[in-house]
Amino acid sequence: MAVGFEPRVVGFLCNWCSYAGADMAGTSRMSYPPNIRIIRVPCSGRVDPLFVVKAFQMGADGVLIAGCHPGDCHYTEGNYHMRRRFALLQPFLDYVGIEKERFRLEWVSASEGKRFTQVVTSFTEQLRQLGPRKDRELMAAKGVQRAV
Amino acid sequence: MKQAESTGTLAGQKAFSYFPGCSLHSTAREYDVSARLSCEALGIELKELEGWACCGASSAHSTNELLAVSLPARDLKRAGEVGLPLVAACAMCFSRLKIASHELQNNDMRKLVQTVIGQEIQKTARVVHLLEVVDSRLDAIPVKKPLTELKVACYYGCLLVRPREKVAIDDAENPQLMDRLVRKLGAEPVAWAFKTECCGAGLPLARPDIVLKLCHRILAQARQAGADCIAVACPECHSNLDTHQEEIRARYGDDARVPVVYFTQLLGLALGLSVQQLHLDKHLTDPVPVLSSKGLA
Amino acid sequence: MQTVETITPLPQSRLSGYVQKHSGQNPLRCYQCGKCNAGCPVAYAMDLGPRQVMRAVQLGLKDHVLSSNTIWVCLQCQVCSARCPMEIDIARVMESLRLLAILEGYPVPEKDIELFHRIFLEVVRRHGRLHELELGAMYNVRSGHLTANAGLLPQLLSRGKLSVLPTTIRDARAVREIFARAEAESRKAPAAES
Amino acid sequence: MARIGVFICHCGSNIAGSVDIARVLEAARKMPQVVYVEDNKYTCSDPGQASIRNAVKAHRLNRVVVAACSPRMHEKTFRKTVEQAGLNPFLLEIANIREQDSWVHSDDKERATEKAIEIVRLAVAKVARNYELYARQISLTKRALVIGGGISGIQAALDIANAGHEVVLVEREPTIGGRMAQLDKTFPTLDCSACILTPKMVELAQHNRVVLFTYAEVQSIKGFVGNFEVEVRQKARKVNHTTCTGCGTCWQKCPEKVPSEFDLGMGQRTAIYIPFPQAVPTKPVIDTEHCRYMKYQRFVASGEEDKKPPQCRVCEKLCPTGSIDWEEQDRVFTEKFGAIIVATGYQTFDASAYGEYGAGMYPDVISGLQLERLMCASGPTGGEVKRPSDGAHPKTVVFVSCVGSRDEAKCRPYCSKVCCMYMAKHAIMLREHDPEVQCYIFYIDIRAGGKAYEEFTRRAQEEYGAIYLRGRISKIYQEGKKLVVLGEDSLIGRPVELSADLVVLATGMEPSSGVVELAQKLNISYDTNQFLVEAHPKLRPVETQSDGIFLAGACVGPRDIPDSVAQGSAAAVKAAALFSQDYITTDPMTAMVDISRCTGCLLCTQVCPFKAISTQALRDGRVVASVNEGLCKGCGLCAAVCRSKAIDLRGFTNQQLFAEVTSLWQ
Repeated sequence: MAVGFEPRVVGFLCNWCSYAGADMAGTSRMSYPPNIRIIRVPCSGRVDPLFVVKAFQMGADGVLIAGCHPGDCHYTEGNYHMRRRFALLQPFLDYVGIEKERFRLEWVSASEGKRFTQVVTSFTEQLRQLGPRKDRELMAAKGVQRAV
Repeated sequence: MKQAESTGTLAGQKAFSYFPGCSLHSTAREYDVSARLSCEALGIELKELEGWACCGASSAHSTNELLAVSLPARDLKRAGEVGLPLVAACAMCFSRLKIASHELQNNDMRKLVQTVIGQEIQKTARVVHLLEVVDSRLDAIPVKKPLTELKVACYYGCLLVRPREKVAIDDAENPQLMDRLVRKLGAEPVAWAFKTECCGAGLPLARPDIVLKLCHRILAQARQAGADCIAVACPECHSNLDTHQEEIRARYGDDARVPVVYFTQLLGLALGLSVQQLHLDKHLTDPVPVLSSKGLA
Repeated sequence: MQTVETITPLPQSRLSGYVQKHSGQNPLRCYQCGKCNAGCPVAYAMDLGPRQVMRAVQLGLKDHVLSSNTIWVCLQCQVCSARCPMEIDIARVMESLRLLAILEGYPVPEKDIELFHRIFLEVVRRHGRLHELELGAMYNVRSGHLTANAGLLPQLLSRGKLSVLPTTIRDARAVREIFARAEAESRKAPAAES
Repeated sequence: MARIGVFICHCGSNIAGSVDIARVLEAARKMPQVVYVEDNKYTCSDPGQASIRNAVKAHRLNRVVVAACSPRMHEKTFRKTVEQAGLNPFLLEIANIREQDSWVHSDDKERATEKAIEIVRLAVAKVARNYELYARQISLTKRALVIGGGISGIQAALDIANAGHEVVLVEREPTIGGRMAQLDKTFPTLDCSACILTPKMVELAQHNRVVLFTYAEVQSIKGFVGNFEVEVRQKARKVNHTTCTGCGTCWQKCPEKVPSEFDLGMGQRTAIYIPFPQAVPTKPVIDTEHCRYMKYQRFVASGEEDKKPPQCRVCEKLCPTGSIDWEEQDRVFTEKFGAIIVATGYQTFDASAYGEYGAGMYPDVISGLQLERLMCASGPTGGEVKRPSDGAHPKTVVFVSCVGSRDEAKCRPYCSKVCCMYMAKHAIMLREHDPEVQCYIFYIDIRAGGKAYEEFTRRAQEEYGAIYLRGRISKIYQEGKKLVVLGEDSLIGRPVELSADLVVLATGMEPSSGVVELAQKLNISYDTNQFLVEAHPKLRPVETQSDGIFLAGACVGPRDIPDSVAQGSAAAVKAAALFSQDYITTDPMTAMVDISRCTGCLLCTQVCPFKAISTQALRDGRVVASVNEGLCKGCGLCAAVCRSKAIDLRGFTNQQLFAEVTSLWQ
């Protein structure tokens, strides 16, 4: 583990459940590591795999996607689409050298401020343990600037 | 593990491994005799499974689960080597064999059983009941002597219809397999509600009170439904219902007698075999008078 | 059966854990409708009906269940399982409980039933198949019910329904080994502690 | 070129307390295309908003970022503010630096400030790619369709009509009235069901804003809120309802008798019939399957003339108005509606699934609804309770609860809610019919949650002598003229055996047949039990996920009459509220197709949960996707799966989202 390493985290949060859940954490004055940058999307199903790849390309150490619990999707089934997409994308990322622990899909409802806090905390902690991305170090050693 | 004969229609199957079970060699000899004769007349070849051992019946599965699977597993392995479907006449044997083959699908259980029987089980045989085999060629039964005017209460007991997923050959509340056969033979199956109520199973020695009570209910219901006789497909049911009628009459104070016969005996009768050939004169509650009254004996 | 004056419910008991593991049935699904008791042909002869057994398992009343006569009187006719609205295989639960009672050496309230099973298996162990005359004779002697079913004997013998001599299969030794190993392996099975 | 203004809010000390506003201002000033920054104590206050308006004008801003609280709080407020300043309201983005920053990182001002800068950067990157969006206004047809003419549908239709709007009610049976019309009395007041229902049926039929189509079904549905196009199939009645006066001569003289569906086989009807005397409309239909003349015609058509039955045609000969029309065929017509209310109700569970109870085998094992018909004064026995087998008056009646309820083995895990109550009602009514009747009620739990319900079940026991036994019945069988019932009293813990004259199975509720097909036509969801699904089980109980489609009554789940009526009224208010507008404003954040990039793979049509994407053929013959903005709800599933990036979501475009991601950690 790198000393003083602060992971960069991108969170894609669905507007109806998880973004509201993150707001709830604030309203309840909870606290979590400030490493995460939140991007609001209407539905977790809106998250194009390319957004995730792009985030890693931009140097993210971890990407979190959070949506409504199964059965609660505002659009009925968007989260199920994301779940399937996740199941395909995660091994792909692992294959290109981004450990599967760096990519998470979580269900957080609008009332689960506490849960959002726990998810972000545990994810950040996990990324801190993992340390900087090996694939980037490898590419940097070879002189490649931008790599997935 | 493979099951030698898992698919394929029964109707097209000419030869079977035959598992008579302990009772059919003693108290239920008439079931054995009538099954063999009827099958011969129907062109079904029964080859008795060589060296078969007891399935363990309810005593094994009441006291030792592993034994209850291992004993039939040995028989299933032998039958698997023969390569023919294994037909059981006794409902208890059928049930134990079928449940055992179900349990053997589980890898852990199979490994344990292989340790117990000291042999590897490569394949087992498909287990069927004689009633299913006869039903599979119902339309082809050459009825020579229709059992006209004979009213039959078909009694299936527990072991052919429960549990649904692992064993059942028919509906648990109102099965029709035997009713269909009896109708085909020219007799009239009566509608009654005790087709699948328990007769008391293996308790006649230890708790005769229970067996008498349960059999009394069944016999009374059959009689009320207007049955001339009860047809069964299980030696235990037969023994419980047939042998204790005198005691039941004494205990419950009714005087009617209801003969209890094996479905194979009715089948044989319709195929033109005689009362003596079919051992119909060997029951404790004699069916011959009622058969004679219908011109069938 | 043990009389229980006050009960201490143990909902998360090891007993229901054992039942779930051994029988694959979740006793907590039972909502006590009573259809099992209503349909059980021998409920009248049981000190606890199947429904009450399910309840006692839910509450973790191990001694209460394992010393009841219910698990011995149960005929395994499966009517309860077939009709249970929650699709619980109650007969299978009974079986699991009976095996646990044997394993843990609970006193058997239905001595004759247990004796019958024991003698039955002894006969099968000896010959590889059942010999009914031997079973009946041994049972009558050892149970003390010397004349039980004796009245039937002449009728059965005269009809050739009882063979006097047993049939012993050729490799009866293999069967005896199955018995020995099955018993040894069963003792290794994990029991429910509580 | 974008000219972005960034307005940073202190929110008193809520933000300023843990974020160094000056640093954020400094950083924002350097962000690309930002031409103006300022901070305010409270940006949402009147002076704060005025400051934004002034800055927009003074600095010719064309994009605005407000860094403040969550957009879920004040996005609407600030959209209005920029609109007042002359900008399109969608040229605004909110940077959430309160809920998602200052409030959660109050212990680390340094990092909270860093994060605030990043959050502003995200918003700036996005807003630079915002463009003007316009809400579309769609006209609407102020006319409602109610599907199902039970009490819930009747109530909904009446309420909408009384609110001044036209209503069409479609009912597939020959009469409206539904299940309630089959009931004798209602719990817990014991009102005569017909006495309270039939006036409503008549009121509906005579209402000048209501059009009634009975013996008709919804065939297909197209369109979206405000603009539904519905095909209705009017089944051939073979009777001209314009000329028919409902005099009754035909159904009194028709010689062909068949078991009555309305009486659930407890009585008979003729082949030309009205289901019950107070039916609305009181005009008959001909059951073509059983009508002798129709049978005759079928034989003639099949060429088997030798077997043909007599011609009959008695109704035709006797009809004083010549209304019998043998040539009439099914007719399909299309109507336009702005809102649809689904009130398809329930049917009772078919108890023959329980072989152990012998329903269908023993004539004296009947259902609760059949008993209603036997008790009803206008029913087949004139209200005399006679058992079906021999017409004897039953003295011992056993009730079996939860038949097709709370039973996972029968795939009916839910409680049907009304059975406990109707069993108590039956026990009371049977005693009132005949004081010698003894009722035994086998229950599992008595569920009597409702106004005066618990008191009612107590009365059944205390005043009417019903004996309640706790336990489920396992078996019923016939013994002579009696039915033997095997149960348990689980409170004593012993088996119970009862000899009964009549056994009543309290069959549960299940959704009406055909509801799944209807739900698929409407594109609304149903659950594993085939009940229709509300938009929200608590807060939007009569709405669906599809705008303009509402639910009422037992099609949503087991309901009693008061609940069904309340829901009918609730659904009516929703429809009336919709009709109070002159046009419908659609959310502009919908999907759009770039037809030059669309390859016509149509993956988008498969993933769209709202069936909002259809196809259009271009002049060159290519088929491409086309979004119906009335149906699109802006989830963006289509945009995420589009391989050629031809479909995009307004407000959350690929460009905007990519810009956000790439702006990070610069």
